[in-house]
Amino acid sequence: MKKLINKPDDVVREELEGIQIAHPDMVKVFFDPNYIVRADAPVEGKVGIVSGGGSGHEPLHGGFVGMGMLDAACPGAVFTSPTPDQMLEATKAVDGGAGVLHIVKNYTGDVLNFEMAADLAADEDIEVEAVVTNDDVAVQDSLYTAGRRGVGVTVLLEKIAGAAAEQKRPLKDVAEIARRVNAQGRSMGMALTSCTVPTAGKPTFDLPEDEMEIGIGIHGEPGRSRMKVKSAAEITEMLATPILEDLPFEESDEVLAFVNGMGGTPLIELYIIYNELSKILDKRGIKIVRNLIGPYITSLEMAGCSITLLKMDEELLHLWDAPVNVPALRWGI
Amino acid sequence: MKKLINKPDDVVREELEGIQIAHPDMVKVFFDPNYIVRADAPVEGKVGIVSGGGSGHEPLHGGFVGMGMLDAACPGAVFTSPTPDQMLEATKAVDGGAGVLHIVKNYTGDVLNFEMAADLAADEDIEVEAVVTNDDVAVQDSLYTAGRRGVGVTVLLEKIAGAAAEQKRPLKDVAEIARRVNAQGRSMGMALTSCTVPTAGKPTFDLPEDEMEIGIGIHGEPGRSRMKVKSAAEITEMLATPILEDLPFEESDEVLAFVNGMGGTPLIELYIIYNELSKILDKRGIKIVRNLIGPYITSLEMAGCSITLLKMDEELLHLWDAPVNVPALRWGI
Amino acid sequence: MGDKNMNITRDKIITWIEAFSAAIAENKVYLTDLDSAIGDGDHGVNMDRGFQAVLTKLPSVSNQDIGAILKVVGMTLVSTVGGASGPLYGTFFIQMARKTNGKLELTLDDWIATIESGLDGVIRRGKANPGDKTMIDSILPALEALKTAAGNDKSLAEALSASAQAAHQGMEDTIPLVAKRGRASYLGERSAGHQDPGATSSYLLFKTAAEVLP
Amino acid sequence: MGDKNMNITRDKIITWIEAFSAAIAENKVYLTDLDSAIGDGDHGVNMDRGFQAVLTKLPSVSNQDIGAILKVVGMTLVSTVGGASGPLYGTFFIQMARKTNGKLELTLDDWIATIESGLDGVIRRGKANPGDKTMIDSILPALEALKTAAGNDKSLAEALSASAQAAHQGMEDTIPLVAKRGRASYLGERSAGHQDPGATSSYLLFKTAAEVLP
Ligand SMILES: Nc1ncnc2c1ncn2[C@@H]1O[C@H](COP(=O)(O)OP(=O)(O)O)[C@@H](O)[C@H]1O
Ligand SMILES: Nc1ncnc2c1ncn2[C@@H]1O[C@H](COP(=O)(O)OP(=O)(O)O)[C@@H](O)[C@H]1O
Ligand SMILES: [Mg+2]
Ligand SMILES: [Mg+2]
Ligand SMILES: [Mg+2]
Ligand SMILES: [Mg+2]
Repeated sequence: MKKLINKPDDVVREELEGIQIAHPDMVKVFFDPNYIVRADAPVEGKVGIVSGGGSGHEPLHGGFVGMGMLDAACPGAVFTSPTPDQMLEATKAVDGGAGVLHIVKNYTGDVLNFEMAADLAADEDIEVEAVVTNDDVAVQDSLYTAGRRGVGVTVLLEKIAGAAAEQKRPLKDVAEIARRVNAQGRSMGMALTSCTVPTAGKPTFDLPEDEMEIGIGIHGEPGRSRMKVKSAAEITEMLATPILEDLPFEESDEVLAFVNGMGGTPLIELYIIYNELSKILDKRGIKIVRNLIGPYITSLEMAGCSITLLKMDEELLHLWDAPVNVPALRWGI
Repeated sequence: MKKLINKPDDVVREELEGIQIAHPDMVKVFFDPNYIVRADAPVEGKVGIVSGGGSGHEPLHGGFVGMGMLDAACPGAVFTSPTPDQMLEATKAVDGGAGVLHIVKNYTGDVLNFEMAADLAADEDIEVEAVVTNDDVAVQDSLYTAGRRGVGVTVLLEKIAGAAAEQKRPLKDVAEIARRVNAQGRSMGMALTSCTVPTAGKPTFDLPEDEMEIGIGIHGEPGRSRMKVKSAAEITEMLATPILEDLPFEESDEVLAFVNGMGGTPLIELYIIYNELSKILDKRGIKIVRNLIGPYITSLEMAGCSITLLKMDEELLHLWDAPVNVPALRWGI
Repeated sequence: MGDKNMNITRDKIITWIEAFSAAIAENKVYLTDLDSAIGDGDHGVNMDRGFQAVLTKLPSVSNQDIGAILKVVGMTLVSTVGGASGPLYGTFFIQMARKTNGKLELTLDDWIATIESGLDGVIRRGKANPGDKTMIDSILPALEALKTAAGNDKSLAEALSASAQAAHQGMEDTIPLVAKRGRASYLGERSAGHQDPGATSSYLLFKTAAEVLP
Repeated sequence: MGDKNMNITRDKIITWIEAFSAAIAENKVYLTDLDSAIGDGDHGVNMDRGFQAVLTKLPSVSNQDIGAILKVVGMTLVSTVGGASGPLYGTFFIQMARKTNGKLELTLDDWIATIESGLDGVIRRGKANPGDKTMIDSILPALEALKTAAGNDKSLAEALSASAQAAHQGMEDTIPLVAKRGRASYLGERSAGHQDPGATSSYLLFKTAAEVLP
């Protein structure tokens, strides 16, 4: 295992220290329990938005804390859901009197821990709504599984719900918008390499030099199928088709196209994927009205990418374009 | 070689197509010869800023074209300097009547090609000044070499010179500020892995599973020395010390600290390095007044990082904070 | 045939928690390997992190009642384990605490009510059904064995021993199952043929109980 | 002793460019391997990309004068090679063109003046000194050999052959040198013991000239 770290057990704490020192203008970092809140929290009269999950997906979620996006993020151990005490403290810290929205990626651990946190918050008379993201079309039989995983849509949802909250809309509205984003978004990912959890010290799975995994999640887990490496055009087709057919996305739909890097894939390749994606959407008469290209929801140093498409409407466009000022996204300000 | 590409020979063209489709609001892309200009170029009365170099360092330079930074970028083949005809066309396209600044990283190929381009531009009565960046302290005997390589400072210089040009300062001023940035900045990099040039198909160098290279450039070339992998704290010390002692940076200096990822290193590790760097600077009484953390000047998918320190003053701070709106950097707008 | 009237004392409960913590530490790699096959390879690490924390907390509550002790165990697990098993084991102990509040000794019937309360909590929290290939698949048979033993007027020692055996059987019975809950469910059919890590750690709970509680 | 009055015709210049292009294509991997040892492993690829482009341009200028032809060669190299060798070889041919404008034939003296002009261009552009381990280290000896031959009243063929031999010697003499220009200079002492790729491609220039120009 080669990583720029000190002790594997200290990775998350030291990363948080780095964030704290790097962005005091945007965020405050708390330890034991660990959580990150925006520097000016709580914002009076604004719905507080809290997300969280295992570490190793940076910049998700800590890099999205700040004006126009999250009020707080709770980082767990690498690839392990955080705990309810973190979430409770974060929830209390960002409660501006208008209630708190929990954004939860659909993994059993995340869901259960956030549920407990919501119970605890209710005990303290904080109104909490939870929205669970489950956009990963690689998980098929949701009847016989814990359901689809929450992946790329989470990033878009955090931005859009964040903008809605910033407008001081009530909790019910913000949650409704968040659920709409989740309902209108679909994702799928692939990997050229595995990744190594620092405390494990060895790659989560082995992938021969000429093979790739299609339909991976974001925890270094193997995907839906393994096959010989294909061209960027073929890979994009393999990711986009299940996404397009699932919602389904249809001719003259307007979408936000998000090409995400898994952590070890450079930008030059993401633009090549984006180029292929735009050709596929063109052919179907689907119009890309916004895009996001880069590593935003990662799996440590895994090489690979994911594609997320979100069907846009006037309101979502407006909220997407609204100002945001967080360590990993910044515009309109 | 596993990459998200189609044919190795098509990598740069397809990447440029992706950029063109992704950012029509910010840039226009031209082919044969290849160059990227900001969407509203030329800006009347403003110094045009042109940079360029081999591809494979994304987002450098194409991701920095737009309001407040570069007016044009010329991408060469991967790790190969672009040619004077690209630079000439770019120079003509951004000439708003106030002259054009060429920002050139100090590599023989880049320098010679930009020189020829400047000669050709002079033939067309465009006033051109060139600023060469050479901030890499890993290159020691500059008397017996082609001189220090231009690396991380290039990013900071493009931002700061871009802001100066945006204020419609005259060419001499903009060039003077750019030279000051170069003179006040120092960098050094390291690699945990090599990278693979697409047309070569195999890693540029071999690095055993427990070794790293210290003092690398940005073209997958081996560095100053090879050694067993060390901790983040030790690596940061090894990069920061030569930087600090070279300028030298001194107690109560104010600096911009730039922790750059080489392309295959995830953000979580860069924050750990930043954390270590801030401790080292603290100890010396050097104050970080601004920072930049992320993959901005990369070597394809190489794992590793570089550190750049830039000594700041009132004017540079002001220019750094000025609005910028390019694909890879955005604030103040 | 042990002494029918022997009860579970507070000190034994503490010994049990310590014994279970030791069993988890001992089986950390084993549990993690089981989780690697059908999950994300952290169940042993997660549980061990939690019970190491529990061990540091125990001394400060060792002179309180059993409910207070179990509550601290549950709360500590909730705030240190994370993942799916953190809230599930946490809830298990917190719900056990509800039935043991103020008590310094438990009869077999108390113990049955305590385990039943814990299991109910796990089911309410995780919404798994028996046969979904989860920890429930060893806890539920263990509970049923306790009830049967009590119905047959067995001693505490006999009942605990029967519950450990039943948990063991339940754990082994998870092998052919296809997971329908938790991370293993993403594997679908590929999850069959592997023993569930959570059911395995739960078996250890009843195994250590049979060893130290009577 | 060849015919002292034989001149280099325009058609021979074209044949020379074609022969050099073929030599580069043939030695592409060799040149690239030399560059891998002390540079970035692209010299053969760079040169071949340029001369393949030159070959497509040649037919359209083959009925123009030698200066026009060499200018097109130089301009094409400049706009297709990139790296250090693009501007250097480009300048070499563009400066050769300056001395051959309007000419359809070159005497030995013309050829010497042409090469000298090209070399001057390379030196002005690249600011390398003899012994810096660059292409200059084969071009300069080749030029000197041409001058000596002319001073000794040798035939064109003899002079060209002497220049090819001198270039070859110059190329080999780069092996022990420590590079002071270009990418190889970053290696410092480690660059000694390797033959310079640019000096090698330049030798091929004089080798093919000796073969086809007389
Ligand atoms: N919904 C559920 N109900 C009951 N037990 C569950 C549920 N989901 C998962 N589990 C148990 O949790 C165990 C996995 O725990 P662990 O590996 O620590 O958490 P994670 O899956 O978050 O990594 C599984 O083996 C299973 O026994
Ligand atoms: N300043 C210089 N003057 C003359 N020749 C040079 C100079 N710098 C480099 N060269 C020549 O260029 C060759 C390398 O060319 P090439 O590999 O194509 O370019 P790059 O170094 O940009 O990759 C070297 O072997 C050397 O002969
Ligand atoms: Mg887990
Ligand atoms: Mg090169
Ligand atoms: Mg697990
Ligand atoms: Mg080279």
